[in-house]
Amino acid sequence: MINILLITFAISLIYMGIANRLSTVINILAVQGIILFGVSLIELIQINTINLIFILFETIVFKTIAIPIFLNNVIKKNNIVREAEPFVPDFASIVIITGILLGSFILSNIINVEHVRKMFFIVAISALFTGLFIIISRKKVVTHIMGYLVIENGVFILSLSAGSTMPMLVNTGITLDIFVSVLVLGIFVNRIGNTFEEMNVDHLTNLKD
Amino acid sequence: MRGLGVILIIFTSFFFTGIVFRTKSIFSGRKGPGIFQPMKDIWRLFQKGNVYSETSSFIFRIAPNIYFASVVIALMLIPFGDQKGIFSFTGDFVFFAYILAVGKFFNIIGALDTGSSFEGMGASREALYSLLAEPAFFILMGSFALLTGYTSFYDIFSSIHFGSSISYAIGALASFVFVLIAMIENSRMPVDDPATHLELTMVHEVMILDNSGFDLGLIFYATHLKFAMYGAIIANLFLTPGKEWFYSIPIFIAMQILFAIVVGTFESFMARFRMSHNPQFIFALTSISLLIFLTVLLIVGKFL
Amino acid sequence: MSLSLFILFVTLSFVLLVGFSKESWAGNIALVSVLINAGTSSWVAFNAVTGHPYFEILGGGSIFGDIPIRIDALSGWFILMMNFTVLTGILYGRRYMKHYENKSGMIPLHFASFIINHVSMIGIFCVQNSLAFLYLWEMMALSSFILVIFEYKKPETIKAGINFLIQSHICILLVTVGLIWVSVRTNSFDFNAISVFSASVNPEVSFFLFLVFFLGFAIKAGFVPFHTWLPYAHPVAPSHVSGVMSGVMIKLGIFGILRMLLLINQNYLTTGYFILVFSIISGLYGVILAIVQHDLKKLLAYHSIENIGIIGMGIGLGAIGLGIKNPILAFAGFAGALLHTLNHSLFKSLLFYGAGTIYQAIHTLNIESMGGLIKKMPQTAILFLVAAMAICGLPPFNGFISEFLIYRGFFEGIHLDSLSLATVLILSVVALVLIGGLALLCFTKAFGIIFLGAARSTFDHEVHEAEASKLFPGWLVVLFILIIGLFPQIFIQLLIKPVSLFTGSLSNGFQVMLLVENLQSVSMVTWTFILAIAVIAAIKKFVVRNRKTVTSPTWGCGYVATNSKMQYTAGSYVRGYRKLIRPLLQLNKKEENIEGIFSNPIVSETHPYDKIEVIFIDRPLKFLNNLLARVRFLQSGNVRHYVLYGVIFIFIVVIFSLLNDAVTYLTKLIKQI
Amino acid sequence: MLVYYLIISFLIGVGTAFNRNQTVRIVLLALFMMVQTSVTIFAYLHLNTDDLVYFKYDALGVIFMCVLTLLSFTTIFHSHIYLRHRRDDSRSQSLYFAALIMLIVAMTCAYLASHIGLMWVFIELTTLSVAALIYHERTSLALEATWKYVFVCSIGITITFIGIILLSFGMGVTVQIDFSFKALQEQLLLVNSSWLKLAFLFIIVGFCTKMGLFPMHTAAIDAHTAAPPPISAFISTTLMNVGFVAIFRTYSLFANTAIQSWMNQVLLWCGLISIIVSAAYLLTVKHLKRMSAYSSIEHMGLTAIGLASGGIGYFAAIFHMILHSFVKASVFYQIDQFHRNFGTYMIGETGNYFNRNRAGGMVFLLALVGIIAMPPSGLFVTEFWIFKAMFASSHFVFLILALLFLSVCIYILAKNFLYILFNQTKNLIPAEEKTAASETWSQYFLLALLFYFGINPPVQMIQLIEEAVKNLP
Repeated sequence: MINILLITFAISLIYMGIANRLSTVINILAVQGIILFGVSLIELIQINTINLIFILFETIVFKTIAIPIFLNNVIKKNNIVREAEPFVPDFASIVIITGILLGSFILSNIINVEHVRKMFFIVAISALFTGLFIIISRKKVVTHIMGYLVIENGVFILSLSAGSTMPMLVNTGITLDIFVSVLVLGIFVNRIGNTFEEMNVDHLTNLKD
Repeated sequence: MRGLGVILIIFTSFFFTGIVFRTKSIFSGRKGPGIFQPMKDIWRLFQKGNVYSETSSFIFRIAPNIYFASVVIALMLIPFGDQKGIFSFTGDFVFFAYILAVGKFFNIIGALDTGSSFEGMGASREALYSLLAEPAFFILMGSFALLTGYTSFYDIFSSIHFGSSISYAIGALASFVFVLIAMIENSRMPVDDPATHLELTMVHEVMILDNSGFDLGLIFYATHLKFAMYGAIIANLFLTPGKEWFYSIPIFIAMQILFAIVVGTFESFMARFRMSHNPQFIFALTSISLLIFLTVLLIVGKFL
Repeated sequence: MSLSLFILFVTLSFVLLVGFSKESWAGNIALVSVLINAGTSSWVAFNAVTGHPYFEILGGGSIFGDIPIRIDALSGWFILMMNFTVLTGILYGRRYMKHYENKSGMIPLHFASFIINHVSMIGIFCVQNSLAFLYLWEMMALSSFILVIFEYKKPETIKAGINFLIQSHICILLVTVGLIWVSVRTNSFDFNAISVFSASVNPEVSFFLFLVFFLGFAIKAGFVPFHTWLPYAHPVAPSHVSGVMSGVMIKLGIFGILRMLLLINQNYLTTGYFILVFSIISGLYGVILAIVQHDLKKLLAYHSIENIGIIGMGIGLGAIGLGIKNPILAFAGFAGALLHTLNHSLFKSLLFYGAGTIYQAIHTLNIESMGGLIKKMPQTAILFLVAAMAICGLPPFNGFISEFLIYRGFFEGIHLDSLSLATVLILSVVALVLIGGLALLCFTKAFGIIFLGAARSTFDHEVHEAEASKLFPGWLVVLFILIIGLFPQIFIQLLIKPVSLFTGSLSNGFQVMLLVENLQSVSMVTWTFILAIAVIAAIKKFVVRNRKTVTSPTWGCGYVATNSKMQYTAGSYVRGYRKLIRPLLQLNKKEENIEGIFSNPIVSETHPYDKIEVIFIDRPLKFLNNLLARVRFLQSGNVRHYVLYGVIFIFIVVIFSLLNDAVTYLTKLIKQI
Repeated sequence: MLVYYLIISFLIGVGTAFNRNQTVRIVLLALFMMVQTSVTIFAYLHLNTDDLVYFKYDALGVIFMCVLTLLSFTTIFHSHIYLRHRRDDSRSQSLYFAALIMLIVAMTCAYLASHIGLMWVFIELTTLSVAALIYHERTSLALEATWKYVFVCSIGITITFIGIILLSFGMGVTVQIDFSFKALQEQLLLVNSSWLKLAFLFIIVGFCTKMGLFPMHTAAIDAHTAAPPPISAFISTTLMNVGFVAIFRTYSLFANTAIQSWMNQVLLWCGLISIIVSAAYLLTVKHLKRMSAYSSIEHMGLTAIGLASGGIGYFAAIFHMILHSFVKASVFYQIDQFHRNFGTYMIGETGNYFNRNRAGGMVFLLALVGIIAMPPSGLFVTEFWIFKAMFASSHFVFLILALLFLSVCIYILAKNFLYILFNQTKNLIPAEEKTAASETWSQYFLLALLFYFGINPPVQMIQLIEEAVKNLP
């Protein structure tokens, strides 16, 4: 069951690579949130309700509902053009993401650690690098946030695969941090929208030597 | 008896230059002046009053005195055979060179003091040539020090004894170098032609264009003394020690006269170099004296 | 109250006092402070020189630990020398600075750093704790940097100042490396640890250690090729500062070298040869470049390099003497070096004071535009003449004595040991002679063109002699120059203790007496010389007493309309020489050709530039700059790249460590096979 | 104690955020500083005691806490001057100070956190809170800088988190792992070294964003450029200290494992490249704040090298950070006045500052001495120790290269500062209002501390530092 979920997650990553509409990307993020909820639910079924509530909070409320809505608002507010405007053509990005999947597969085979479930590891790593790839290959500022979120999802899965979790308090702190940082970033996207008429990272290269 | 050398040098200086002129004139088929003519000129100059340039300062007035004094002190250091000079101490030839340098220094700044467009020229040449000539003298003394193991005029000359043939070669070379040094120091042929009348080609003469009367006399006489002094040094090379003084005096005078004649011959058969050639020529002396040094090394057997 | 604490206290209070005082007062306050510090330290130093070394331990707290303060004869000698020059410096400087009052606002800072500079120099001579030593050294560098940039209104001043700062920093770095080396191996900061360490290792290592120190101190001392900061720093500094810098500060380098020579026991013969060769190059190169300089202070700066060379020759000779266990060589060498250190500090500071006086009289340092100053400022001229003759090493002045000692050593050594020694020594003799001759050429030029003849340019203001209080320090120096020149035997006896620190192992009582007698006779001849001059002058006066002396224009060889433009210039004076050494120089010429029969006025300039500077400073810097330019892609301003760097870094490190493991594994495998 | 501190300061922060009255604001700030000071003193008195489960008043934390408290006073003081001259409206002032208080609290907690996860949380919090401050001037440049800083720091902190997870991989137990430093120290001993290496690498690279070390130093530079000068002072002193504390804790965590020498290599390279990069950019930099930022990078590199060299290097590294905080803070405070005097940060368009503002000029002169580590600057001593440590650990090549490039840095710094102070070539318009000399007292105080600590540091500090480094090899 878990594996199916994780594979869907991986597919969502590929889909994200070719999704050339911001709204689709956001939707994919929401979907990933749901998937993560499922995964963590199965993982941590044995433990108490507080933990459950926390997971629910972390995945569904934040990742699936709050953040997508917020990002949609941001996009509407700055009436950003809907295209994702990648530097690289879709085909190339597909190839690259597949390459990332393959690479992480091989990597996990090289490193094989007994008590770390391979599937988790592969998906997590590929999520990390896909997120990085999205950050690097997309023009828009908003897409950077999305890439960041993908990375965060990857980290989430990675921590699941490690099995060991932080104490509840710390976990809450971490989640809050991530959420707040996304908010802050969003706010700054708004600012950027107000300052520069076109939401393009190439405007943000004045500070250099 | 220490003063004997000085007295003799002064004595020879009276006719030394005269002999040179005489030789020249004879070679050029003239009768020429008497050998005391130069001294007569100097005496005439002593009778005269001085003319000073209005640009010049007290430097110009004291320069000749110091020049002359330096030469006097220098010849006090020259030994005579196995007689010490009036002053004799270890490393006195260093003092010898430096005291002459003092004289030169004042000679030069005296020339510059007149602000003349020509005397500076002479001054610059004088400075350059003497600086180029110095090393030769020191290397020579160095090689003597190496040969004899002593470092003062007296000890060196009293302990040079020519044994092997090669040491004679040294003597010959050394005296040759000394002759040339003397020529340069007194700015004679082939470096400078005292008989020239074109300021642009003068070295020593052009420096004293503005000196007159007593000063000029001093300078001239200092030149003669210097000449005689170098003659004395050369003579010392051949005054074999241990001889009584009444043997060595004739040898000395003979050497001096010989030296003077040699100089005269040089001058009459040699043309003055072009100014631009002088430096090479003078520096050649240094290399010759280095050659001497090497030979000495050979003798004392350090080439092992 | 211990000496060091007292001096520190005095310094602190006076620095504060100067900092908050009126500009017109700063100079005098500084003078008082220098007097107190110099007085106390000189007292101790003099005892040390006469054989009663001073020792105290200053608690340096948690950072420095115990700071041993040892004033042995060597330190004593240097302290005495330094105090005198600093004293004359401040005496001169407080007058010199009057011209700048209420113009720059720098004066209190200037004098404060003068005091600090003085004290840190005292400290450097006697503190024997590595960290404290470095600390003081940097204080000295820093304060002298402040002193140098006094006339900050000129851009070249700042440029030279920075140059000076960096080069002295490089110097300190080398010394630091050396001291760290020792303190790591012995883990002690005391200087004695150095000798302990060098005793424990084999001679090659200790020679290398000495080399590190030598290079460090050589930068400060201005040995070629580390001299390049000197010709910039000296000209731009106020004259009393350049006097102190050139007279004393570069001697810190000499002191360092001597100290290390004392501490590090090694194969002295090799060291001697090494230093000797180094010094010969410095001496010759310095004077060779000095002659073509037409900026007076720059000329003097290059002469400092030359004199450092002479001092170095002395040290080298001494080291060789130690190497072949010949007391008289060693004694002559070290005595010559130490005495010349003192002499140079005397006449060089005097020359710089003269330069300063001239500068303030005519507001230029370009020799070509001077001339005939002897009539306007006779006293300055005499002072300058004395110093010039002294620096040429001419009797009856002090320069001759030290050079004579070194000559003595050389000639003594020629017939002693091996072929190599004889050859090296004769070559050094030639070098020393050439240096003397070149110096003569240079200073006849300097004195002749500056002071003699007719004025080469007209100044819009009245040129007049400096006030007495400004000339007084000069005369003070002249007094010492003459004393050393005329009574050398006294000073040689003062030198016995310091020198015997080096030659202590070899018994040298007898040789010392020998040298003393020798110098006695030298002084006798010198006296005779003076007497002779007097006599001749008297005779002349007597002879020409009732003849009329005419004054007329200079004989122009028939040309009557001579003017001051037709005089020989500095450039033309050294032209013949310049043609000879063309290959050694780098002359940046700017020449225009004359067109037409009646051509319009044309300008031709010739700027001598230092060839060694091109090779050792400019080119490497260029290379470094290009190298660094390669790195400047990082700050691209594009946030995507910023993220990437981290990832790439991780990858590279992982790959490298994997490769490393692989290599080690393979090597193991190969070992098994 | 800490819980009260958090609550009170939270309340004060909220108060400042919503209060619009100047006097009330000042009272609140005074109140906060009292709390901050008292908690600092409390921390020093209760050394090595736990608090609030995940916090511990250990020596390292306390040292930097003291520095932070000290600099908070000056920073708040200079922020007031800064805002007064900007004539900002009351609202933005309130936001500014609220964010400042939040930042100070976050940093304090980051110093004291004894749990790696919690430290992570608070470090991220510092990033978020400083963002508001960097963006205070509301210019497009400020916007860009803030965006970069927040984004890069978030990514970096994520990388760190990955590192932590990798650590737990290595431990291989699927049960709950105690991530507090103390517990980790024992657990790490049974982790295989390749995992350790990987984990260390990720964690360090993440924290480099805060400390401003290569490879993640880039965003910090931009942040310095755009932030208000007092905040730049904070960024390059206390905030970098946060990064240093994190790295130091990580280092001492791994120090006893098998990978120590490898770790040293990595840190050495980070440090050396940081120095080289800063030298390279100093050569071309025109912007005064950027220049100071690069010099901070250079000092961070030196500290990293000191840390990696071990021995006395540990001690020297901490000492260096402290002293560097003093001098750099005073420089940035002075830069504020400088900017008011000239209306620009561009070095090329200024000059003759020594005469335009004597007090400030002297600050720059002394600060120059301080930064280039010449006596009486205390940095001279620490650098000496660092070099000694390098020599002792026989990293000769690193030593030579470091010395070389440090000299380059010194040259440039001296050149630019002297240009600012003395250059006469520009004919500049005189400053509209004279800056009061009283504004420079705090800077002189900091410089005096720098110089005094170079000669005779207080015993307590020495003890604290020794305490902090005592269980390192």
